[in-house]
Amino acid sequence: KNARAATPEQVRFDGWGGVVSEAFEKYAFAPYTQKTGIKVISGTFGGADEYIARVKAGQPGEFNLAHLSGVFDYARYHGLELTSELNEANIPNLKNVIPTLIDPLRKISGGTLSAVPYDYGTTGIAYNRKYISDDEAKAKGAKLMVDEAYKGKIGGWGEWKTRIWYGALQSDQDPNNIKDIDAVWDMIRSHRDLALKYWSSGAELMSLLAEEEIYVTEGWSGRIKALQDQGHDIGYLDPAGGLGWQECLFVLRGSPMAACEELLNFMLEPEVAIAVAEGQSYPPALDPNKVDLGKIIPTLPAFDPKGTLASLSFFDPAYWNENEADWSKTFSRVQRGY
Amino acid sequence: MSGWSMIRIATILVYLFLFAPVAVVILLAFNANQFGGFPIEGFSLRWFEALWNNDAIVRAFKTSLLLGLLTSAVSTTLGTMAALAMVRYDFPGKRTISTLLVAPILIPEVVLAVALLLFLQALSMPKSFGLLLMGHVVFTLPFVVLVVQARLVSIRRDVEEAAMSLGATPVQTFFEITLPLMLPAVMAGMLFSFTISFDDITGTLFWKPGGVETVPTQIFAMLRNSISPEINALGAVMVIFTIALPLIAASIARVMSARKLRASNRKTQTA
Amino acid sequence: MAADIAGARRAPWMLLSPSLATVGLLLIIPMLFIVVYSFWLRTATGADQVGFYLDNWIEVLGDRFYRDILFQTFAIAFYTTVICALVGYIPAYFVANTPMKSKAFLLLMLMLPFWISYIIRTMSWINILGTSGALNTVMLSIGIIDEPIQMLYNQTTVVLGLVHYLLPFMILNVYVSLDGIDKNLTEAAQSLGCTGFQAFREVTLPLSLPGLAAGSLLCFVLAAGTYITPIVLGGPRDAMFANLVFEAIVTQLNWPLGSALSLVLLALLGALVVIYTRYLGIDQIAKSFK
Amino acid sequence: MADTTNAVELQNVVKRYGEFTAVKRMDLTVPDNSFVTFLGPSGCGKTTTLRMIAGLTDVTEGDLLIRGKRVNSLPIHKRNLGLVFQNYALFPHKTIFDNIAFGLKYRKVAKADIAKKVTDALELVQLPHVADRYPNQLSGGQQQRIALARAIVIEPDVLLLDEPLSALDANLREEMRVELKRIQRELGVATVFVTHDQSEALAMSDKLVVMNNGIVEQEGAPEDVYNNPASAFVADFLGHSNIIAANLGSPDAAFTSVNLQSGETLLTTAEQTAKANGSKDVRAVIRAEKIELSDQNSAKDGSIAIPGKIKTVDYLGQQARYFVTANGRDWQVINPIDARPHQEGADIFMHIAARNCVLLPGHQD
Amino acid sequence: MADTTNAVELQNVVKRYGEFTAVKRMDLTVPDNSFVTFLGPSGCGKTTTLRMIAGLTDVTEGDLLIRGKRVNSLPIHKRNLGLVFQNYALFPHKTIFDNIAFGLKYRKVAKADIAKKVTDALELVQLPHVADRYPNQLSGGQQQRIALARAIVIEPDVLLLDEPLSALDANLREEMRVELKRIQRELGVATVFVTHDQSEALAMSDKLVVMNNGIVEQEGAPEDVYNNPASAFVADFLGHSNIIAANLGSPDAAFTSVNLQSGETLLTTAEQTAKANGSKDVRAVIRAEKIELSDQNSAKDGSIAIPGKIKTVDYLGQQARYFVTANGRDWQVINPIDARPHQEGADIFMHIAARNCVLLPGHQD
Ligand SMILES: Nc1ncnc2c1ncn2[C@@H]1O[C@H](COP(=O)(O)OP(=O)(O)OP(=O)(O)O)[C@@H](O)[C@H]1O
Ligand SMILES: Nc1ncnc2c1ncn2[C@@H]1O[C@H](COP(=O)(O)OP(=O)(O)OP(=O)(O)O)[C@@H](O)[C@H]1O
Ligand SMILES: NCCCCNCCCN
Ligand SMILES: [Mg+2]
Ligand SMILES: [Mg+2]
Repeated sequence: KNARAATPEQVRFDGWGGVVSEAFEKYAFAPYTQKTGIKVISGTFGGADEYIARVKAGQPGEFNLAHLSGVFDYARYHGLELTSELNEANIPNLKNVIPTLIDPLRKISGGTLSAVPYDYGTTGIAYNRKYISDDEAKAKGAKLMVDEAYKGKIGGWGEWKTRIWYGALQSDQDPNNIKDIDAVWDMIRSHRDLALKYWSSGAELMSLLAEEEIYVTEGWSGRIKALQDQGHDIGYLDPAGGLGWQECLFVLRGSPMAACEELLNFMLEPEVAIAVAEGQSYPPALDPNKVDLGKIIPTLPAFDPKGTLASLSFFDPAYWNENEADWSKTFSRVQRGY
Repeated sequence: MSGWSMIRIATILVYLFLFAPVAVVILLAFNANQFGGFPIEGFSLRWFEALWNNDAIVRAFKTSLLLGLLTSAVSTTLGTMAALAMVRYDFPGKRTISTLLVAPILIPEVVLAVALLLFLQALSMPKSFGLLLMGHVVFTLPFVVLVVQARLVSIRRDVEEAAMSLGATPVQTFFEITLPLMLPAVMAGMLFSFTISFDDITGTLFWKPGGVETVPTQIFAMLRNSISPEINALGAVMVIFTIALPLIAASIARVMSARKLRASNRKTQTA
Repeated sequence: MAADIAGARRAPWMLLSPSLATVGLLLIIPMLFIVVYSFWLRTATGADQVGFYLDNWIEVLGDRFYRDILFQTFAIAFYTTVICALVGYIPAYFVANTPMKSKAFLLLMLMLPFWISYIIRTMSWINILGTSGALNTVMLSIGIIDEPIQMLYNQTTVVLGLVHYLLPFMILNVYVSLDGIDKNLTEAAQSLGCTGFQAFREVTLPLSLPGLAAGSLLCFVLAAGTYITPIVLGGPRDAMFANLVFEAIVTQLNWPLGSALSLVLLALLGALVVIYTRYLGIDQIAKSFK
Repeated sequence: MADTTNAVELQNVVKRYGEFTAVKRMDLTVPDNSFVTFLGPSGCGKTTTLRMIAGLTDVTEGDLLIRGKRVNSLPIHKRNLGLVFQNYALFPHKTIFDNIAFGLKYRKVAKADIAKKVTDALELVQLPHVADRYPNQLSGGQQQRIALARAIVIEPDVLLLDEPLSALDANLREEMRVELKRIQRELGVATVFVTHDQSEALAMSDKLVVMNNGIVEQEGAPEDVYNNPASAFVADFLGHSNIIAANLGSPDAAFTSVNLQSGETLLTTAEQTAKANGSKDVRAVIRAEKIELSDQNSAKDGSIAIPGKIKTVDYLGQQARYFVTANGRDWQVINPIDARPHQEGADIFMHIAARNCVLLPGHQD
Repeated sequence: MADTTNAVELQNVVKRYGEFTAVKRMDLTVPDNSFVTFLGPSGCGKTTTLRMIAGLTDVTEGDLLIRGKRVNSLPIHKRNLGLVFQNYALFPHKTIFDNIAFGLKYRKVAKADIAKKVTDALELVQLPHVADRYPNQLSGGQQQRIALARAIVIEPDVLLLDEPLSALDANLREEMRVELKRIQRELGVATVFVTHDQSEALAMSDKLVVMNNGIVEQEGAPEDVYNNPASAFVADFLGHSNIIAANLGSPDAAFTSVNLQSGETLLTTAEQTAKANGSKDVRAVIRAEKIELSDQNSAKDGSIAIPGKIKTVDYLGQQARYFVTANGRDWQVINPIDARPHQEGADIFMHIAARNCVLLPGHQD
């Protein structure tokens, strides 16, 4: 049945396009192929959801590696029995990775790993300094996004998890332990009515802020950094209980493990990981205590020089997965005015 | 003002409306900033240079072009045949088939995409460029069928009959008489299928085999990290080509015919 | 009616078989999977629960939420179609009555926007209509307005984006039909006392109906099936039915529900096509030609 | 095997359009090498019959034979026909040259020969200079001639011509008719010709088929049909006839008297009397152009003079048509004009020779 | 202000299609209430002229006046014209009823009246039962009649008819012609009529316009034009003429002798002789139907008999056409058939009366 199982001559890698895949191709895949003779077929996707739908509709072994988002997705793949078991002995560079990023993965898949963490970032609050001062942002925190004063100038990511997370923060609850979900929905409704736009991609997020269509939104740390670098006066704030996330290199069940493991190890080589990180403006998952990350990485937003990521909160995969079916569907309605 | 000049003005306005986003994209392709919006702050060719050096986009562009051309060739052929059957013959079940031929655009593409993959899964058939092509053919087919049908009904039957009475087989009659007379519709069908294929995202995302990217999927994947104006530059290059090629061709033709005319004038003068 | 009497029985089927095979193999059979799927259930992990459950159908048919969105979708598709027809007819008419040489060029120009990827094209409206977009910039600078007008992210911009996307389809369809009309007929109408416009209404317009109908059908169906335009140009609430299908299938990985939803959309649009073939379709129109 | 000397044969052919029967029962033969003309009122089924022969319209019932073979379902392009459509059906997107060359191309004629043949055909229809034009740049009559040229140039087995000369002026029409006849003889091609011009039909045909209402009323040699119409319809349709109910008197040595309902008595020949089959109840048919008008009664043996008054005169160039009132009845008379036509209101004598008084049964139709 | 008794007037009108001049210089009047017929060979510019009057084709040069007003750029719908197109131009998407009702609707006729008028019009063209059909369900002649009905029903100021009867059989055509004439008289509508049927032209017209090659060759009352053709073209085009170069002899008391190049001598009248203006160099025009054939020489005073041999005979129903060879020259003769036509090969005398020998100047065209 493994009609499309990768032969040892090639593995398939899917990831985000643009600068990320350029960096991957140039610093990882090409040298890897040169070294091992194994070709890396590189594909792209527009989002994690779309990718999982394609995997589900695909055939066993068709997809091998992917640059996936967050711990939550790792849990989803595990739930769909798509996880594999990495032989960590073949990935010596894993030792350089921040342990706090590895542990949640291990916990989900019962001790073994199906992925290696690769980069991380935060989804904080981005605001236009022309209209909103740093002080005001700091004072209002997540509630800045439900401030009537900015009606019509507010944005937000149209993704249910992020919306609920911020809804929880705005209703003063712990996102990983919501007591009053109705209060969260109400907050989401308030935000919906004040918002001009739910954005759906980094490109949109950047253009909305850059063109001053909106003054405040939550945003991905790397994208905001890119805006700041282009000279836009955008402030960025990780509020109390700020939302962190990581991205990992995931190996799907049915893949040629040895070849994949070798590729993962190769990609965790510091120079490779750093080059990719600089390309996408998100810090690598490498532990700054063990590896010299150079000059640029430490300037990236969300970068934790301690390598513990203690100040950040992550989606609790068990908690969110348990509510996924219900909440994602409810959000779909709430978004449309129900 | 005469009715005709009002129509002309209205037409110009509609074309301007159609071109507005194109113009914006082209302007931004020359913008030095990645996010500038208006007013544009600096002029630069860096995105064109970047485009030139961006193998991935260039490769995706070639794939899209090939896919679009093949799709339009196959789809226009099949669609024209089907339209011919629908208009020129009476047979049982015509209405059902008519609906069936339009069905591909009635189903949300993502559903069609998944459904087809499920079918392949059941057959254990790998994805391939051929599948992608046929997928595009399926959902461009209705465009061709509809537009060709609409034209075909107004083509007089008796000229076809005349051709056959002169010994042309139905097939020859089609190529000599019917096809030329419905050429505008066939060209329209080709344009439709080409552009729809060239522009498709959802179906392509699901059907493309490993390593194959089209311009839209490439762009879609780039969205997370903000689209690079290289894409704008690509659009600009294509638009300029599209406008320039026919103009160049026309002016070459004009020069040629002028030369021929002059030559023949000379001949008559000396004669 | 049939020219090739011997082949008259077989000929249509030979002509149709490639299309029918393609549609049958790549659409009908796959859609049977979707029909089957609509009776399954989604499990907590996103896997599928095989069986025969009516839950999805009960939810889809019984819940006002879906009905409302469906209504809104059809309303948007309807506005889009009407605007496309009104706005598209004039250039189609112009092109049809233009000398041969410029005709080809004008038609080619219609396809120009398609070189710019759909997403980019749609997003570029932000550069035109946005608060710092071209339109506001111009209006500010010539003093028509004092501060930027908020034009984006509502149902109107969704329709605008759709009109922009679908207009070429309408124009081309109408053009193709207009181009085939015998000029003698409008002359005859005028000789009987019609003004140019009345002759248009009595002769040209009805004889171009095949193209107008085909174009309208395309516009309506494509508009009703769209999901990217509302995401890019709509406000938080603006959604169309295809967004729900997309979300069910892709975001929620709830294929059974997505299947049921898409079958509903298919049934409704299919009904529209049946009406089209019956009252506006080729059979109806072909009667008066030949 | 059927009679192979017939190029075309229709046996009990019926054509229905939905509920409407356009051709009711058509029995008809087109002998090899012959020139057959269909004549009949507008809408009687001429075009429909032609189209069935051509294979453009399905035969609802009955058999259609070409050279003795049933061809009901033989596709048109295999029938080697030359066809001129009532409305020309030129290819609008092809030049006149290409229109005419079309059939030759499919007969694998060499390029050079095609050019020659097309040029000849254009000469034939007197349009040598229009080769490069498009059909819409020609006048109606010019288009019709091109349609004729296109059908003739392929030298078909059967030539089907649906009013191919209707848009031409009399002179040109006559020339074309001569050419057509010459071609038909030279090629020995069986030809079916539809026309509304009776003199054309009479002058050209080997066989005349008079149709009415989807059936054949009479067929035969032109003179036969003209002189011995089988029905009042034919009598009236071919030329103008005065048809009057009458009683047959007792036969004389040479002539029989015919007592018209209107009171006058005419004479007729023994040959005609025989047609009455002993019945007294007949109709007398007297052609308008067989009545001689003159100021004086100059009736000779075997001829009768009826006095009357001229009611109206129509000037027709070489002829004039008169309506003459006699005994309260209007007679139609067509006479050549000698010096000048007779005047309205003039008293006049209508001379009718016995041989010009044709009889029909009394209540035939 | 121009002469208002003219419904239509063309002054030096020219029409060019690119390099081709379809109408060279057209001077023409259509008097109020008159019936004017255009006659001319195929492609001579009849349709083009009609279309210019209708306002369907731009006038390249010159002035077009309707009721004395220059209307070169008046839109067609303001001209209140009834127009029958050579190719009918029925609306394919409308029923026959709606086709005919069309013009009435735009004249704000009440619904009930429309129904009545359309029904009447259908009766008039003898197609009362086709109201609900579509044009493509009618035969050619039926479509043509509908086109006629559609143009007539609106009772226009000017009726422009481009071969409106060409697809009809002789009888129907005659009836239509009578109806048409009646309507024209009743409405007093100026009518321009294009036909290829000479007897139609001669019978119907108040004024006949013979065109050739984009110009008017002759216009006038039908009999005038027929009897006194102004040019060889007209003489030959209207009917069939034998046109022979000749020398005028010295005038006799009553007649003048005309010495034909072929050797024979004819007689002509003083009236004709006057036309020669003293020149001896003339052409003699003798109409084919004005030559009387008979077995014997029965020449009377003022008539000449030329002996000849019948070369061919065409049977035309009531008439026959003969080619008679005399002195090595072929004469065309059309004679009514009495009992039976003269036979091929027969020796015969051609009798030509002096009044039938029309003279034209020697080198006019
Ligand atoms: N669009 C055109 N371009 C060039 N020549 C044309 C065009 N239309 C007509 N002509 C030419 O103009 C001349 C006059 O045409 P017109 O239709 O007036 O002739 P007509 O007298 O009506 O002839 P017919 O009796 O055959 O209908 C013809 O020689 C024709 O070939
Ligand atoms: N498609 C159709 N549906 C219904 N009736 C039709 C159709 N086509 C022709 N007819 C009818 O069939 C009859 C015969 O038509 P046909 O065209 O054979 O007449 P025709 O003898 O050629 O007449 P014409 O001399 O006027 O051309 C007519 O009464 C016509 O109205
Ligand atoms: N759902 C958790 C947040 C994941 C954010 N990833 C967005 C892409 C930028 N790396
Ligand atoms: Mg006919
Ligand atoms: Mg004409």
